[in-house]
Amino acid sequence: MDVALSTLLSPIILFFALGMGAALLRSQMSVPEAFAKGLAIYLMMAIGLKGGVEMSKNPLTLDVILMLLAGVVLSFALPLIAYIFLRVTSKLSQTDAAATAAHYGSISIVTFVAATEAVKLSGLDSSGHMVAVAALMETPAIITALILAHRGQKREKPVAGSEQGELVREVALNASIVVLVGALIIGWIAGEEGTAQVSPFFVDLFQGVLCLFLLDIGLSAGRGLRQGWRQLSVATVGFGIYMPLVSAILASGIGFALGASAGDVALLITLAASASYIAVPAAMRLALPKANPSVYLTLSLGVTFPFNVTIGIPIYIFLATLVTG
Amino acid sequence: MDVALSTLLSPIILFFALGMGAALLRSQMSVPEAFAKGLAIYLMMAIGLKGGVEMSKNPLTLDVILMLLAGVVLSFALPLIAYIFLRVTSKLSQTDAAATAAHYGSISIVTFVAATEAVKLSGLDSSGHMVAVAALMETPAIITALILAHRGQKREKPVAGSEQGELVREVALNASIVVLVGALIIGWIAGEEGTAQVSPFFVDLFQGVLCLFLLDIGLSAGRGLRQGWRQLSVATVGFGIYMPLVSAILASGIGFALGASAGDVALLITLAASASYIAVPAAMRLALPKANPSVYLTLSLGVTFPFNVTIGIPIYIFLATLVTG
Amino acid sequence: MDVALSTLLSPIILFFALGMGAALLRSQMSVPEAFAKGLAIYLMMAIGLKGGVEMSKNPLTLDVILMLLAGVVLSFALPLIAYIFLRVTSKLSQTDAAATAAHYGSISIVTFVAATEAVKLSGLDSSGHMVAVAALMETPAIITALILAHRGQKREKPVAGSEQGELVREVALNASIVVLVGALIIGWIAGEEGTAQVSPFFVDLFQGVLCLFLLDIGLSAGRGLRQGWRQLSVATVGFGIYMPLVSAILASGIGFALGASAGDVALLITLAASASYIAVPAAMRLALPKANPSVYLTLSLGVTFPFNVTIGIPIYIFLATLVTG
Amino acid sequence: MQMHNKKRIELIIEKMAHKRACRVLEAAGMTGYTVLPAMAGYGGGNRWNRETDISASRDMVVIVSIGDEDKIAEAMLQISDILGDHIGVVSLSSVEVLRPDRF
Amino acid sequence: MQMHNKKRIELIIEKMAHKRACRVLEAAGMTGYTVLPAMAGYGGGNRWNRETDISASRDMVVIVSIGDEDKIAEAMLQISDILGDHIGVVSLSSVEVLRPDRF
Amino acid sequence: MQMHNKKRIELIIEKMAHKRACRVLEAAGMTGYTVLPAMAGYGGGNRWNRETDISASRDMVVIVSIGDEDKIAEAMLQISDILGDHIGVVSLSSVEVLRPDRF
Ligand SMILES: Nc1ncnc2c1ncn2[C@@H]1O[C@H](COP(=O)(O)O)[C@@H](O)[C@H]1O
Ligand SMILES: Nc1ncnc2c1ncn2[C@@H]1O[C@H](COP(=O)(O)O)[C@@H](O)[C@H]1O
Ligand SMILES: Nc1ncnc2c1ncn2[C@@H]1O[C@H](COP(=O)(O)O)[C@@H](O)[C@H]1O
Ligand code: NA
Ligand code: NA
Ligand code: NA
Repeated sequence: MDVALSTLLSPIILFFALGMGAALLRSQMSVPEAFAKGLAIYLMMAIGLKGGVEMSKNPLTLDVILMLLAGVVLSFALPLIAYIFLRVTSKLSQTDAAATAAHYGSISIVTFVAATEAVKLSGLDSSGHMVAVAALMETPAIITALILAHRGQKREKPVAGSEQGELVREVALNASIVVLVGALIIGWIAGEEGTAQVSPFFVDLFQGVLCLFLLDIGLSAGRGLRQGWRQLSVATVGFGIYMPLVSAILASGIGFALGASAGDVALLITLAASASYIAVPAAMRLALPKANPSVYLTLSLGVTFPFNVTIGIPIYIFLATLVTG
Repeated sequence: MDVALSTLLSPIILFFALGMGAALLRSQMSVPEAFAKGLAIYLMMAIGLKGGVEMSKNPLTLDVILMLLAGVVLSFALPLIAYIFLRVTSKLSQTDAAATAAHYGSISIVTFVAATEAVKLSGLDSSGHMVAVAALMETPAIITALILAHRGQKREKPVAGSEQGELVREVALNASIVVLVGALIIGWIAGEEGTAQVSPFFVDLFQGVLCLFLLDIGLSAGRGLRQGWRQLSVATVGFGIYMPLVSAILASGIGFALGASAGDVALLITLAASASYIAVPAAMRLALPKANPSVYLTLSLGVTFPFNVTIGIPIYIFLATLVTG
Repeated sequence: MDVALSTLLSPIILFFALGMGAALLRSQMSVPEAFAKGLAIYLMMAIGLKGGVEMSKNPLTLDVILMLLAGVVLSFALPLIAYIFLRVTSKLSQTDAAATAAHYGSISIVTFVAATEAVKLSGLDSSGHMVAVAALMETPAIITALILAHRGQKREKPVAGSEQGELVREVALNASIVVLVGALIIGWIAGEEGTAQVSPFFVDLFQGVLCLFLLDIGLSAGRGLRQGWRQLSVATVGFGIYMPLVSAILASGIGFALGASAGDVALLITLAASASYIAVPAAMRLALPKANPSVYLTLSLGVTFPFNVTIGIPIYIFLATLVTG
Repeated sequence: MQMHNKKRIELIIEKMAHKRACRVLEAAGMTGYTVLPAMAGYGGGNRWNRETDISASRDMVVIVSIGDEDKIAEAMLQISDILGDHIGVVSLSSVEVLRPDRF
Repeated sequence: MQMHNKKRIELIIEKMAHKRACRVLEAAGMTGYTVLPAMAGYGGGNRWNRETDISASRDMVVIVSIGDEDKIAEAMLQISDILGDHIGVVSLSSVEVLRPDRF
Repeated sequence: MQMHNKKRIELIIEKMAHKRACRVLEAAGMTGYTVLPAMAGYGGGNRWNRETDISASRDMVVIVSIGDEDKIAEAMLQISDILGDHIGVVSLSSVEVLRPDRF
């Protein structure tokens, strides 16, 4: 398949592979944390602005609202499925399984971007409001996971020092949601003309910055794997591969029901199949401090992310063309 | 007013609002300090280079020198006015009032940049040497403030560990002066042709980087307000609004006397009306360690800066067109 | 000489001078470490990609392989010469001399980039595979230096906590080698077409980012000089000037023997003449912790680097045109 | 120079949870504390490193607070509660300070 | 393993002023110190945080210096002078070291 | 609140060499440690500063580890060996902890 190959050989994926390889070979190189976080903010601003400008070109239809709803429903539902799989096939504790499940209901924005590029390469079109879908899918999964983690346990008194609304604020106003949604609205208000002056920065540089960022993600994923693989059983690693496919099939069904365009369905599938490795791990440290971060981080960043950006995305695009056929 | 609206709806201001809103809603998001400082250096290099290239196109006339002088005089004089207002209307101590006054005599380079864009949007022209005026206005205010702070007090022995010339070096060679003046001279020497190869970086990206930087300034301003508003009385907050206007009227008079162009006068007014929140606070920690940073930082960044970039600048441009007829 | 002057007045060198001047005047300004390291990674990615794309245009000939070999041989041999000079002329200990010698066998990638620009300005052409030569020359010098440092000493038992292969990994997989070689291969695979989308970031911005980076290098060099010059004798400083010329003459000979193009020979000479100040100092802290970093860092960054980018490079280009006549 | 006895509490705790500990210290009436970022660490057989974990979810900080013995005793109870849920280590030592009225 | 008694001084002070304190330590004959950046803190009812203050003018650092009791006593006098003007907390504790001749 | 006596080791050491020290601590059976980045420092007449040294080759870190007296004694021997080659300072102090079984 042509798209699959040119995806695999794009500089973006190659830099990811470089980072992962360097980490597995135990190179000490690293992208400074402050710099990588700055790039992440840039990427989210750019994604949000682009989505907002696209949305400003078309009116908000019922179809768009249904697509947003579909994303929310998927994010709520997927952790339940993930949790059941994990509890049945692996030996993870209730807390660990719930925490891991949260990651698979939520999304990875870098995977989303990689899919957007691949969709464009395949000659398909996608809409700006898919960025809003991505933002909306970030958090519902966390709620499901918390319910699962506390199921059948008597209500504990809150940890000393917890504050009213602390978790909600941390989760609902985390950097990626604030920047994505904020930039989306700004792009929507300012429109194509209003953002023309900032497009050399936010549009022209986007792909290049992504290369640098993925070098860093590759390093993180590789180091995570090297340090955490001992914590993973075969059943858990298997989950990191088949769970995205399960989510993809579910999302294909919804995409088919909605009658959306092939490009949009491909992105919805990708969002469903992707797993969070920035926002959700941070939330889990607050909400489920007893869960083991080595398990869920290694799985989502070390197993699922590489699977998605290499093999997964071409499959998801293929699935999308099939159901929108 | 058209300019006012398109200023308010430009992505730059919208990102500032996004940052401020996120901070007020107590989002935990932040732009890493090292990244934001790196962007600040980029912005000052870009501003300096642009000013220098503009200056290289025209000879240095008496008018230019008079404008530079006017800036220095304003920076020396404004803290005196600010100090009197503060002492008469608020309950700030001599030291706090002097430290705050220093901020209002000095300038905010981001406000200056926002004004440059607004001036351009209004169809007016401004000159490159206004960047030099900005750089020259950074420090004289600090000297006035130190005299005010020590007035009537017997000369104390220096703090243990202070070093000869320490303050002068810290103030006269602070990052923004070094980079602004340095880049200005480099732009002047290299000229349009010599800087052509670096203009994709320093010219094309400028507006976009400014968006990212203002997101961070918005976060800082919002957090400052949330944490520091209790330290501010009504009289002090009022000062943060009317002092810029007082400075603006004074600068309009000088602009009228100099017979400068409308664009240049608008920038001079903006410089006078803006208050420092990077260079001067740092200098005050060394020179007047007893002054309370919550007061002056909250006031200049949380009150005056937002006022200037939204309502102030359109007023200043209007004032400038008025006095230049 | 025209090239010499336009090199000296290019914004890149002027920003280096600005940084150096500010540091010598004891300005407190600094580019945050995390930001500067991020820029360094960007620069190495850009250099590697460009080299790889160039290489993808021509087949790998025997000439190229001979040039790579020449680089390796030079990197192995130069520390021996440097060591002898240092031991004969200066009072440096065996360990300090060996550690310093390692720096002069290895290379400075920023000097290489400055030379690439100067070569282009001189109307000469250089090849993409010179980037590979640069990468290959980074480490052999370290091996020679270690042999020199341990010569005649009975084999010590390793430092407590040292790990098998630690040094090799640190050195052979350091950031600059990983990124340079990795990006080179990526550029080679993706080719001109595959990298078109990332070229606004990696090609158009390169010169501008270099300005910012050299401002930082200037600050480092100036501070190093100010703090470390007391540790340097006249003999050592002299070494920092004549050693590059000695290396240059040797490399000219090899360039002549290889019959390479003038541009490539100029770059080979520059690589030989340049001294490392990032990769090798870090390696020396692990491998020869008893050596004094003030000596080798001050010398390579404070003396040899400024000499090379101002006076050295024009000489090396002249030498190259001479021997390729 | 007259020195006065105080206690120094040193709390090594997850960055994500450090605000909880800070609130506890404030509630116990400690007059101040300082938070230092850690760069790396080891515990329970696992290593973590700031530069290698992009989610930063394993980052730790060290909170240092100097104050009166009895106020610290109050804070300790609640801190042991936080540490039941979160990862962390708390230790107490004796120090001398210059200006006892500051604490 | 033979250990020797020394004193450890821990000075929490504004970043902007830390060089003053460092000079004092050097002048008092302390043979070394190490400066750690703080990330956040609380004192006098106010909180500060490195990430939220672009001017960095409220940043604090922690200076740790280990040395002889009598040299530290000398430094303490001047440090109390600095702390009269600047914000900060100084504390002293007893430690044991390996190589007494280093200090 | 019942407190238990432990020892706190504080090792100021070069960043480049800190992994060696960490391995020693692990090998000696210490159950944990935390590494803090230093920002600047002074020793042997030389100053260093993180922001001014692009090679970062003079950066120092501070390693804090709390544990049993006898395990620390074991670690000390090897650490004194590391410190023979590298730059650094090690100090030991007495602390009290809450949960003795963690160490
Ligand atoms: N005994 C200790 N001394 C110092 N730091 C520790 C200690 N135990 C744990 N830590 C720190 O706390 C983190 C989590 O430890 P643990 O609770 O053992 O998983 C480690 O990565 C260290 O940063
Ligand atoms: N008792 C204390 N323990 C630790 N750090 C403190 C203490 N008091 C003050 N600090 C630090 O010093 C800064 C200024 O405190 P203050 O002088 O009380 O305004 C605070 O933000 C803290 O970082
Ligand atoms: N007595 C000390 N107390 C605290 N830190 C020290 C001390 N001596 C040395 N250091 C630290 O160790 C580094 C190297 O010291 P030295 O081995 O004396 O060259 C210094 O730059 C400081 O960061
Ligand atoms: Na998902
Ligand atoms: Na002003
Ligand atoms: Na060389």
